[in-house]
Order: sequence, then C-alpha cells, then structure tokens
Amino acid sequence: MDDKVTIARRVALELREGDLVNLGIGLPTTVARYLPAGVTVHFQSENGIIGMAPVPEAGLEAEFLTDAGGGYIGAVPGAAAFDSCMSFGLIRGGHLDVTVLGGLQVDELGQLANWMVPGKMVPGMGGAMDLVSGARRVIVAMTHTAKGEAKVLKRCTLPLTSVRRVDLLVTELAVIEPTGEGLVLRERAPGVSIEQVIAATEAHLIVPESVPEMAIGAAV
Amino acid sequence: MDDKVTIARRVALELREGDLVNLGIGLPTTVARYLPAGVTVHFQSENGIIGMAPVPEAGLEAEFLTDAGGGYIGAVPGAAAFDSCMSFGLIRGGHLDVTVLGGLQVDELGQLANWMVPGKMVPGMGGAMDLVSGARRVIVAMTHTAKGEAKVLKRCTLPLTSVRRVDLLVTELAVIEPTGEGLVLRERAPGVSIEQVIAATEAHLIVPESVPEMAIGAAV
Amino acid sequence: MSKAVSVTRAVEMVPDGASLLIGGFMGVGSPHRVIAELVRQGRKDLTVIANDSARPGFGIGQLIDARLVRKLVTSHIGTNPETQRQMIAGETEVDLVPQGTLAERIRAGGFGLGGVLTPTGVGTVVAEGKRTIEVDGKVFLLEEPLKADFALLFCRRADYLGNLDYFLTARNFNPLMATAGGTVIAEPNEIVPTGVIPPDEVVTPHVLVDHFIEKGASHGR
Amino acid sequence: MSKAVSVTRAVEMVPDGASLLIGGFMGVGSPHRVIAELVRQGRKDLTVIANDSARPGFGIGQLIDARLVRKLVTSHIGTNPETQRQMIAGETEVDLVPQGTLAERIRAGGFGLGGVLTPTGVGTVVAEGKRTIEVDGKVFLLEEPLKADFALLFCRRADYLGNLDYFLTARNFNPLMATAGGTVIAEPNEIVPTGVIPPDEVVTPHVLVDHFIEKGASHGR
Repeated sequence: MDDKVTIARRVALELREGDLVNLGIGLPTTVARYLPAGVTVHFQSENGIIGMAPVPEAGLEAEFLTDAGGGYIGAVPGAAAFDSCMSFGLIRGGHLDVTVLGGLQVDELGQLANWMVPGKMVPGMGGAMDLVSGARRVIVAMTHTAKGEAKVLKRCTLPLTSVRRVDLLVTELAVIEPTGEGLVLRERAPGVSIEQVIAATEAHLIVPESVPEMAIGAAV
Repeated sequence: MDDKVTIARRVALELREGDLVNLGIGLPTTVARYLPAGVTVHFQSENGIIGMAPVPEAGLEAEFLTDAGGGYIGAVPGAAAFDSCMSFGLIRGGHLDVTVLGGLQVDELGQLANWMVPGKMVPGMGGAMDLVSGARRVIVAMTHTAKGEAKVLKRCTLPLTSVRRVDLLVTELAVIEPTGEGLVLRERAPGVSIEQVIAATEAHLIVPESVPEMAIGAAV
Repeated sequence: MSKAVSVTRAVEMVPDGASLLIGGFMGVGSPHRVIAELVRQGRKDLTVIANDSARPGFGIGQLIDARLVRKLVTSHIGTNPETQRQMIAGETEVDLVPQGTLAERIRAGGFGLGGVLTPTGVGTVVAEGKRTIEVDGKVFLLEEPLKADFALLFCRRADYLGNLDYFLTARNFNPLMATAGGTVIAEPNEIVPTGVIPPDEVVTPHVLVDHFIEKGASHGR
Repeated sequence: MSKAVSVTRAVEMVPDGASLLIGGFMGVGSPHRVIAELVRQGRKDLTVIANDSARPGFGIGQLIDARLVRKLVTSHIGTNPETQRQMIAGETEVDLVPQGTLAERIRAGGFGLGGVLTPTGVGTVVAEGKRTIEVDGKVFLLEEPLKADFALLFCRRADYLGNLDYFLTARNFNPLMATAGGTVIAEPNEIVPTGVIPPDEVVTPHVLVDHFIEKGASHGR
C-alpha cells in the first residue's frame, strides 16, 4: 500500500458519525475517500462552507464553490455557507470535532510545527494556527521522515504552529498518541516492527505491552 | 404648539439626506413624523433592522417585525434585517450617523444620564450606552425641566450613560450645544426669551450675540 | 439520529439550576413553547441570559412570574415591573449589561474569544470592578465571555439536519446564542426537508444545533 | 444620488499609497474588474489587507506582479511564489496573520472594538511583541483592530440602495471588510432593483456601502 494511502486510511478510522471535520489541503484531503461505510461526517472548508463534497464531474463546477486551495468542490444537500468570522468562530469556539493537518515536525510535548522553514519556505500559517489551537481533536497526518531525516523529534526546531498538544499522529509507520507523559506508540503499520518505528524516530517513544497493527485491512 | 411637538420638530431639522438614524422609544420616535419634505433617512431599530417604517394599518402587522419597544412596525423596500451583533456593530463602529435619545439630566460637560434613578427606577441601559458611546452624532431630546426641577445641570447627579459629550440638546425651550468650553445656547423656542431659558437651567449657559428662534414654523 | 424532540422531552433535559441563554427581544423571537413547558414542569433556580424579560405573562416574563429565575443577566427590565420588584426585594439577582456588550459577550463565549474590548460603559458604573485596556490611545473595557448550559432559540425554519434561518426582527440574539450553549435547542416555526434552505440563507449551521422541537398539539397559531 | 460608478471612476478615487481591504480567498470572491483597473491605472505604494495573494496573474496576484503593493497583511502566500520572492528580496513587506485572527481583527475595526482576545498564536512567533491577557485562568493574545482607507468587495447582487448578498465560498472576507473600509466599493455580479433582495437575505446592509460598480463593456464572462 502506498504510504500516503496507509496514512489516509488509518486517519479515516478516527472519524465518528456526525463529526464536523476539517481536512487540510494535500494528504489530509484524501482522508475523505476512505471513510468507513455508513459513517456520515460533515466536512468544513475554512473558506466558508460546511457540507463540502467531492469535486463534481467535469462541466458541473460551480464558479463560486471552492475549497481552501481554490479548487472546485461540490456540496451536499443541507450545506451551509458563511463568512470567515463564522468559519473560524466554529474552529476557535470548540465546535469543530476534528482537524486533520499535515506536519513538518512533531515533538515529545506533542507540539506541531507545520507552517514555515525560516529562510526557505514561508507560506504563512493560513488557518493552521487557529485549527490546531481550536479544534476539539487535532490529528497530524504526515510521513514519518523526510529524505531520511526524522520528523518526530525531542523538540521541534521549526517555529511552532501552536503550543497545544496534538491528539494523535498518524504516519506510514505508526500511530502515536502524545500524552502528558510523552509520546505513546499505539499502533504499527502492517508489517512494520516496533524497532523499525523507533529507529525512524528521534523522540523517545513510550512502548506499551501491546502495540497492534493498524486495522486498515489489506486493500481499498 | 405642544412641548413634545416643538422638540420633535426641531430635532427633525437635524437629519440629513441618507443618514442612518436610531430614534429612542417615546418622544424621539415621533421625530420621524416631522422629517422635512424631500429628505430620506434610514431608520435603524436596534433589535435588528434598517428601513423601519411607520406602523402599518390595522390588520397588516407582521408578527416578527417589531421595534425595540416590541411594537409592530413596517419596513421600506430595501430594508435589511440582522442579528444584535451586527446591529450594535453598526452603532459602535461609527456607522450610525445620528441617535436621538431621551434624557433625565445633561450637564456642563455635555454628559448624559438617562438610564436609572438609584433606588427608584432601574430599567437598565438597554442599548443607550452603546448608542451614546458609538453614534457619530448624539442628540438628546428632553423636556427642559421635570416637575419644576432643572434637568440641565452643572454636573449630573444620576449615573452617567456615557462619558462622551453629546452633540446637541433640544428641549421645548432651547437648542443647546455642548462644547469644550461649556454649554452654548444656540436657539430659543418661538416666543421664549433668553432669560426664560437661563431661569430654567441650573448649568451655566454661554450666550452668543445672536440666539435666533428655532426655525420650526408655526404649525405642522 | 434525528434531532427532533417533543417540547416535553426537550425541557426534561434541563435540570434545576441550569443556566439558559434565551433568544428574543421583548418576546419577539423567543421560544414560547419551550418557555411555557419550563413553567409547566416547574424548572427552578435558573440563571437566564436574555436581552430583556419582556412583560408579565409574556415570554421570559412567564419565568419571572413563576419565580423560576434566580439570576437574570440582561440589558433591560424597564418593561417588566415584576422583574424590577423582585430585584429591589432581593428575590432575583439582576445583572444589567449594555445591549451591544451582551451580544458580543455571548458571541465571544461561542467563538472561543477571551472577551470583548468595548468603549461602551467606560467611566460609568458598568466599568466598576472591570479591567480597562488601552489600545492605540483609546480606553476599552474588558468584558468577559458568556456561555450557558443551554441555548433556547426560536427560528423561522429548521431543516432535518438542524440548519436554521430566522424572521426579520425575531432574529436578534438567537444566532449568537446558538454558538454559546452547551446544548442548543431550537423551536422552529416550520420544519422543512434538508436542502430547502439554500446554503447562502442558512444563518445557523446545523452543527451548532443539538435538538429542535417537533410539531405538536400545541404548535401553530 | 446613485451609488453606481464605473470601474474607471471607482479606481480614480483610490490614491497612491492607499490602504485597501480586498475580499476573496484564492481569488474566489475578489473584485477582479477593480483589481484589473488598479493595474491599468498603475496605482502604487498600496497597503493590501487580504486573506492571500492568490497566484501570479490572478486576482491580487496581479497587483503583486505589477509591483503595486508596498505592504501585504495576509494569512497565506504559499500559493504565490512571486509574493514569496518579493518578500525574501525585501521588495514587499509581508505581515503574516493567522486567518481567523485576520478575520476578527477586521471585524473589530469595523465594529468599534478595541481588539481581539484570541488563544491562537499564544506561545508562538505570532505572539512576539504583543500583549497577553489572562481571562478566567486562560491566556489570550491581544490582536489589534484593522481598518483601511478602502474596502474593495465582490458580491453576488447589489440592489439600487447598495444592499449586498454573496455566493457560497465567494462570501469569505467580503462582508467583514464591508464594515472596516473608509470608503466601501462593491463589484456586484448582478445589479437588481431595490426590494429584490429580501431583508432576511441581505448580508451587508446598504448603509455600509458607498459605491458599487455599474455594468460595463468589461462586465460578464
């Protein structure tokens, strides 16, 4: 299974019936494809809609219905559109159940850095700081390493997105839960050993007696 | 002319084409009747509408279209309805051109007290504090005295509505402009002498060389 | 799982001592069926946050009449002499808040903001005991956020998902309170299928609404 | 006096060095005719407050391409490499603001509030040089209000009075900016007679709008 598919499929299992969910642009967006059958969640796009649906077929694009990346989207019956204050009021006010974001680094405090690399890449934080500070549950979906460099670190070296501890980190190797005691290794990807996860991780991992494989099955 | 009609007619001359105007319940509400011909202003009711119009004829009341006193109103074409944050955002944000409010006391600093008499009458400030603090122009419309007691005082003895200096005071005797130097007597009511105004006023009045009669004509 | 509940069941969720945000302005836009049921079930020791207490026998005035309110946070009680009497007699605690400040405090509570910085009330009795903050040479009062256990709303339509819209001046505090109630219960004038309210006309997105009152014997006018 | 003006006349009102709030999110909901005319007339040294700078050749990106922007206050420039290049080269000052904070700061400016107390950014580089305020045991960042000389909006409809409504995700920052511009100019997709937009569907009341762009040769798509 492709690494990104592994991550997206595992994250999808975290979504619960009725949740309001915000998926970041890129990998997190693909989580929507792997929702378990029978689970209905409501997708928010922070540019101002609840009820976003997949890109419609060619020719049916609505000129003024787009996601936060500017791409065309659809809308479910019962969708609601609103301004940016309402959109972030929902996020900051604790009304957003889950946000799934990409990450550059996560550390032993569970803090996330995902919005800039000083001197190299300064895209701006967009809605990320509000999402990480405000969502009820923050799930980071990222590759475990980048070009061989660890991304799960003792302390983030890049500027933080928020001082808030994220709730879950899902990579192609593992599911890690940041806690008050540190990073707890909860699951391994299919076929991956605990030792392999530890070897790819700079941060100290707390390893419980049982670290099951992710229950994501074999294929889509 | 009835005292209250004198006041309302004089206040009406202060309204300019295109103004957004909030009229308090009671005497201020009657100002709308005396708008000069050809002048169109937009009336806000702080419970959430711009474009309020006079009470419709019996039988045409709309159940959910009321003024801040809970009485039925009408609406002009192009009226806009909104929530209480927008309503007071317009007021606080400097978008309201004129508010006309009743008063219990006005003093030499131009400060208004109009929302409570400790131990006797505590109706609450409603929107008055926001209106006086936020409107571009605050006009107080009140009788000059109450049961023989002066209401235009050296200093208010009742709790202030705002520390902001109001822009104009219109009574059945006079038009008084609070300034940085004090209260300036700008106009007398028809047939009222400067001495009569001074006699009914506790505060010191600055009297310019010319104090013309109010230009409100003889009758409606 | 449907959000529709009977008015009886809705009020059964509210315990004695609960704090309630109640929509409406002089009773216009208040959830009158819910209020009547609160009285019928005799829910007591309530903290009520609302623009006003309407008048005796009407709207929130019914809760005052029945002496169910321990504390009232409001902008205006001038139209309800019974509220004033209970306040002066020390039977009901009344906290008077400027109307625009009340609206923003509720929105701040619902939107996760730490408070409101307003010029309203600076230098008056409203400022007593509160912090002032100077920004760019101007002085503002720091007014704290307001939330409550429940928000009880009236709306024009609810769709099956719980999207709401409102009628003219019956909108007032309702959409703000929808953001700040732990449990949000709407009393719709009309219930419509999902999709009937266009996305641009939804004022309160369904995710904010926990329950809406179904039609019943007492519905309609 | 009609609020309708040609796009040429509207842009002639904007002086060099003006500060502009410009609506839109990745160009969706931006006033494209007004932006193109700003470029045509070569208005320069602008301060632009906007969610993003879209991409080169599109929306606010056109102002960046033409080097008309001295300072950009925005939440995201990741989609516009030219903005990033100008920032790193020191040609354009860029002030990065979290998106939700940017929205609230504009609303605070428009609604006469002294600032925004937000948890977003506390403990990060965003907090540098800013005051923090503790309320009820929680720490919030004090973010100051934003206003500008002009607000340049896109909307769905304008009626003859200037009441506005919006399209789906083209709404975004537009109604907030309508409150905070010294002069507010809307570029409507459609102009309709007064009364066509029902009172409950008006999002921006006409009193906030100074001008709207009339239909012209360049209108339509």
